[in-house]
Amino acid sequence: MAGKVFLQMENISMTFPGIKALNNVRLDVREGEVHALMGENGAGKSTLIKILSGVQKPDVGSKILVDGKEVEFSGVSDSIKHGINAIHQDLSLFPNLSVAENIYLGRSKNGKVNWKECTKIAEEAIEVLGITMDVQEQLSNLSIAKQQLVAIARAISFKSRLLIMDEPTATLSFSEVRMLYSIIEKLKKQNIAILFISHKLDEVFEVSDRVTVLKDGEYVGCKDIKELDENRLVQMMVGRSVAYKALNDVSYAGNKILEVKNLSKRGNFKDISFALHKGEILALTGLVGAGRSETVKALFGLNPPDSGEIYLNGKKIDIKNVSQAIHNKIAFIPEDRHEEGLILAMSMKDNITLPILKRILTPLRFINRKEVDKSAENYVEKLSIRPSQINKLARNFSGGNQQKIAVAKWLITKPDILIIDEPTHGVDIASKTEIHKLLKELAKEGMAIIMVSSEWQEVFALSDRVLVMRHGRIVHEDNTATGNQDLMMEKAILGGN
Amino acid sequence: MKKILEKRETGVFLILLLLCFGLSLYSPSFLSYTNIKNVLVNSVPVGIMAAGMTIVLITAGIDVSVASQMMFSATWLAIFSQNSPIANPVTVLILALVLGAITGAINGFLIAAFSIPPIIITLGTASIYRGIILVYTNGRWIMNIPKWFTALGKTYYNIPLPIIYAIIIFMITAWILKHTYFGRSVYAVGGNENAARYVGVNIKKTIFLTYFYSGLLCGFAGFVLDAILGNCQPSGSNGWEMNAIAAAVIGGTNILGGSGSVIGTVIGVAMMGVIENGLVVAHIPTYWQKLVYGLIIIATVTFDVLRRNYADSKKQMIEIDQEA
Amino acid sequence: MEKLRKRFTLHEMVLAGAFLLIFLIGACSNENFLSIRNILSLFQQMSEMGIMAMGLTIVIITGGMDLSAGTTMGLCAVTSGLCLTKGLGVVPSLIISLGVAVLCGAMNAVLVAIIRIPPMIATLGTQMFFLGAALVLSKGNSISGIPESFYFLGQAKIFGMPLQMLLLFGLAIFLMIMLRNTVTGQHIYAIGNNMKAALFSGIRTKHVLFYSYIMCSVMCCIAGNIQVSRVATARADMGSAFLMTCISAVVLGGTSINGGNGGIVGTVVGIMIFAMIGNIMNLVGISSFWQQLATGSILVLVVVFNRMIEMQKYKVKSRKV
Amino acid sequence: AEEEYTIALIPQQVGIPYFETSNVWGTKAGEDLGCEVIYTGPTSGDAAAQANIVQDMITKGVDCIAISPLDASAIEPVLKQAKEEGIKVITWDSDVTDTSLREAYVNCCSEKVLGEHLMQRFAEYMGEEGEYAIITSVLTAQNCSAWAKYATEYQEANYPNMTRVAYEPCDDDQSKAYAITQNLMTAYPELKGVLGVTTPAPPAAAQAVGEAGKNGEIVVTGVVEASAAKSYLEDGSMQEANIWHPGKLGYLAVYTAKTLLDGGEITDGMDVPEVGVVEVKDDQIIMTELLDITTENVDDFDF
Ligand SMILES: Nc1ncnc2c1ncn2[C@@H]1O[C@H](COP(=O)(O)OP(=O)(O)OP(=O)(O)O)[C@@H](O)[C@H]1O
Ligand SMILES: Nc1ncnc2c1ncn2[C@@H]1O[C@H](COP(=O)(O)OP(=O)(O)OP(=O)(O)O)[C@@H](O)[C@H]1O
Ligand SMILES: [Mg+2]
Ligand SMILES: [Mg+2]
Repeated sequence: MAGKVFLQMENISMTFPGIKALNNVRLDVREGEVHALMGENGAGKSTLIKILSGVQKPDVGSKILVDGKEVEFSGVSDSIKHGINAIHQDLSLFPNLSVAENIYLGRSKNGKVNWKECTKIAEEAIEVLGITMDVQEQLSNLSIAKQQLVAIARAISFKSRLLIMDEPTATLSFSEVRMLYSIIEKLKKQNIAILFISHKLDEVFEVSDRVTVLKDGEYVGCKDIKELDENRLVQMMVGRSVAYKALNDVSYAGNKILEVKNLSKRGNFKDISFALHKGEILALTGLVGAGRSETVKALFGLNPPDSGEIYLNGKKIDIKNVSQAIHNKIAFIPEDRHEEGLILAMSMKDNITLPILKRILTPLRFINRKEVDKSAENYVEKLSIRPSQINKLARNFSGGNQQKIAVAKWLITKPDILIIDEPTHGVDIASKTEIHKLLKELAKEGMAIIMVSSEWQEVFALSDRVLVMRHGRIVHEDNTATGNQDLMMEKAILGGN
Repeated sequence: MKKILEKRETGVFLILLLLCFGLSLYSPSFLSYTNIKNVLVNSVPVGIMAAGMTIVLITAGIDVSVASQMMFSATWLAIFSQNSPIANPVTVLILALVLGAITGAINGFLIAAFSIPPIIITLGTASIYRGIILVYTNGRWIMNIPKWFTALGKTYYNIPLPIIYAIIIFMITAWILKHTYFGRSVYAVGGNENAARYVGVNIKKTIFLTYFYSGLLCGFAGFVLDAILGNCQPSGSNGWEMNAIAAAVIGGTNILGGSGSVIGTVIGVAMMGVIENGLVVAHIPTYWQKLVYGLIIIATVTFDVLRRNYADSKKQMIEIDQEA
Repeated sequence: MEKLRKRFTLHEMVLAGAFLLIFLIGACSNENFLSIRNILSLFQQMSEMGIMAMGLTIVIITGGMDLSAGTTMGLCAVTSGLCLTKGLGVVPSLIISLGVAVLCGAMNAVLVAIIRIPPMIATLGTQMFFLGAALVLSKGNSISGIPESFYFLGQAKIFGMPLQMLLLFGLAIFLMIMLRNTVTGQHIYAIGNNMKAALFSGIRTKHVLFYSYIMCSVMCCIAGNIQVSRVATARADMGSAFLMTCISAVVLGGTSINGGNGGIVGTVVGIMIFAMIGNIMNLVGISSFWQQLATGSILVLVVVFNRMIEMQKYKVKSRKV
Repeated sequence: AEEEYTIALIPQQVGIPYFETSNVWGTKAGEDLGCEVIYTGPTSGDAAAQANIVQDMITKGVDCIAISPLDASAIEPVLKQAKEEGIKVITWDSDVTDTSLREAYVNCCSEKVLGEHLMQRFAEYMGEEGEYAIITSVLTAQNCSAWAKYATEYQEANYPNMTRVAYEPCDDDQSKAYAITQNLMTAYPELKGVLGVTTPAPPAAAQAVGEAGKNGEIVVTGVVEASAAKSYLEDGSMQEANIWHPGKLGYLAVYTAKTLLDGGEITDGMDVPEVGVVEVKDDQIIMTELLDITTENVDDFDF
């Protein structure tokens, strides 16, 4: 089955100011194989991909060989010429351009744009995916999932020999992931190689043939998938085994703390009703775009509803803005930690203490710096944020640790109700386990948690109760431990009745 | 039809029509050939600069040195046309483009090579270009530009040449934006710089070319200005860069980059010209003119932004299952 | 050297270098430059611009811009000029003028924070609006006959030092503390860095924006009243000529035009640099046209030089490791 | 030449042809009389900037400040300082409100006289009837506003058949003055004349009138230098330019400064070299009568 070696990378090193992101890494990819690239957050996966696609130049001494011949990529167009195309981690698309142009861009090099060809190429690419879409539509009008599909269409529309996908499934829901698998199968048959990055182990085992593992910028090894099981893969990545076991000791027992009745907002959600108890983890799940984020934002005053009532400890309350939510001891951790969660250019301690500055003033109403340090250190220890330098800028932490900072930032407000949107999005398995443990502990201490998640594994492992949303409505409610998991998934995809 | 209504330019165009309609009711001479011609001809220099500004704004940049660049070109052209034995329409035009190319290239180089925010560089170069001509001329005006030069700014058979120039520039610019690789790269860079890098767009080159092109147009605008006025005032045209920016933004160009169109800018330029003309034609008392002008700009932009926000909020709606 | 490098950012050192260089040039080129009276009059001249630039700094840190700062100053100047000549006392006049400033700032803030027009464009509109209002109020005349009781603000000396200089430093210290040590200050930086994250952190972004724009207008108002007092006249066009220099000084001082970082000290140094250039040229007797050229060149040189060192540093490091 | 005096000649704004002519002649006077003349002023019409320049001149320790104040009262506080420092202050071109602050005022003619003269000449071409407009510099420019005011008052008192329909600022920008004239012709189809009270306005207005083919139908006169007016006078789009000799005014300012520094005095009927006979009234030194420049005599002037 394995074809001849298409690409070899040897002695790849990459130095950023103050950090060696890659150190003598190697990688080889064969024709027609699906090759997974694994590693913890910050291991250097994306950096390797950027080098491979000509976005960044590696240090001297690094060698890249295509078909056995050494090549040098001085720009993205060079790598495209060699048949290497990439779908990068953060959606790299142009919101103001049409679908067709997003797919076409970067092709015409003689200076002129051929619009007929542009439409044709785009339509063909969309057809290959087996979906329908108006290619003249402006990209920003599409849902995130569809945008991700456009990115995939774009990459396969080039006559690629190697297709790189950096976490392509992070923003896709269940059914689209299935579709992606079948596309990958198709491409394999055409002898196209695929380099695949994901933090989801089940995915890796499902689609890939071989796995290369990186750790802290170093090459750990390359193995045939058949030689591995989950445990051994994790061992390679983390250096120790991480027991990922379901934490399903039901803790939910407390009083009803929050009750939501018939919350509606035009174009967002309709007739949302549920109750939340002290010490409970309530999962809100469904497909991407089901309206979950909009619903929880409404509870945090970011998206005031048109109608409906919210009761806190039996008393009717109004939440029209964030301040009111905070006043009622509700905290919200948004799903996009870069765009919405953290202030990346500020230090870790300033990020963590931002929501409580008003509580730590000196008598002259200045900020009490000592108190800031103390609170930050306290949470660094509680959440084992690494490295534990409280003055380090948030942007210099790896993804998992950034997520922990975001969690700390809201825990410090000592909320009664914690709303957390996609708690482990893009987080590696070790950090994920830590975050899960933490949430469970908090629940045990009596905090009520609403967790929005698209990952079934996470939902089943962590929550006490599940609400399934579809097209802005709650279509199913069940107890996680006793409920029928297949039924929940079916409800999410097919909806009511 | 629905597409046209959705376009950003449409709203402002409607306001423009409304304004024109109101003014023509007030004063019949507003719609006369002469008046329309005057409004348009006087808008040509700003219009040409605004065309370049549109491209700059689409890349999420800004060029506050356009007025200085235009006067830089206009001043040297006036001096050259008066004193040089080889001065003729062709050499003057070439010189205009060369001067614009130089100032534009300096801007483009400094911004692209050092990746410094464009507003800082152009703020600096604006003083430099203006300072050079003022120091050289000692602020003196250059009077009596030769007849053959001003003949290039006149009207023949009821067709004003400056308007022809403007139409050509607008068409070239629109064509560049729509049909060239550079033009599409401009949208790409402004919409998502990282993504543009990933698809192989040369960011530095695109940014350099953007300011270079803006400079070229400023050089040409200096040529047109001299031809129309017949004199050159090195200290003149102060603050026109803001007019050019305002025209582009009123015409729907996003000042944060990523979107905009030449046709919109044309509407924006016409809008500014009509307001300025209308204030006099409508006999607005002198002391009130600036106030009314400011109010109209604020109202137009507010209307446009509210309309866009509304459109965006509609876009983000999800379909809610009605049964269940 | 190492210690210096730790204490100060690169830009601060480059800026200090430029400052010292110009200072030295001044000291060498004219014996009067270093005289106490020249230094004092330098401060007297720059304080209006300095105060306006400090106001702009706040707005720019929030990621905004206030192109109407100059005409706000003119409008406030005309307002207090009119009140004073109509026989109102000094205090009521100042209060009314401050009230106008608050209204101006609030108008900008409404457009920027609530309607969400990009600040550049919103304030371009209000720039004309405020100028128009000032012209309507003053009918274009310069308002003279300001009562002598008002002269203290721009002409009085305390222990030999001009009052406005003390005011400049007082306000600078106040704003520094405000930005560095108060909740509002932290929130201003947070907004400039990431508006969305700030909103999600429970920062009342609209309140902070209102505060910033109003603060800026109030600074313009203070500058305007100082000028009215200094020249004993109020005119609608006061301050209009300041705007570009002030923005340049803020940028020169190291405040990022995209918001999120920067500070008052840099701005004050930036204004001092520009004021010294003008002063030296006047003392040496160089045409004012050179000033424009010099101002622009300094801005470009400092920014480019700073950037070149930065790039050099980056290269060296990546090669060494 | 050991004891060379330094005289600061400060115009309202540098870069305006009018003041640049004063500069040339003033500098020449400095050479003739053996003293150093520093010509410097604000680059825009900013009254505070002019005050700063005066302050720097005081610091520099000049012997005399000869200033054309942008604003009659805004400059007074710094002139007071100058006086306290023992620096001689004279004004030229325009005056300050508090006349005790300066030793002498080198006057071309008063704002009232010029304003009325402008209107007299303008009205003659207008045939003392019809609609007319005035174009001024910026609305805050004091001398231009005053000329316009006196002209208008004179018209109201003497020419009842004339009506002023518009009063527009051109911001001292000729392209704006040009556009405004065009706009005025549209807005007021009956318009019979344009009076420009700032130097960029009359040529720009004449150009607009000429292009509209209305030479002679619409009268254009106003304050403008001979060199700028020449081609428009010749093609008939401008009727007359009314101005004094700005160069001689500059020369006289420097001459007066030097004389006062030497402890001398300018007396009535004195014949000043290059300038001619001057009239002295109290502390005002009045140069000559106004020049009315037309096609016939335009070539006699070198400014
Ligand atoms: N531009 C940069 N400047 C400085 N450091 C960087 C830069 N880009 C990446 N790094 C660092 O390089 C390391 C590798 O980052 P990379 O993005 O390749 O990780 P990754 O394996 O893709 O992680 P994730 O799973 O979170 O996507 C990290 O420590 C990161 O902080
Ligand atoms: N068809 C669509 N077109 C445009 N935007 C869409 C569409 N579908 C969903 N969205 C986006 O999704 C939002 C509603 O979904 P919401 O984000 O609440 O879903 P979610 O279930 O939380 O999904 P996610 O996992 O993406 O957060 C809308 O505000 C919109 O931004
Ligand atoms: Mg990555
Ligand atoms: Mg969501």
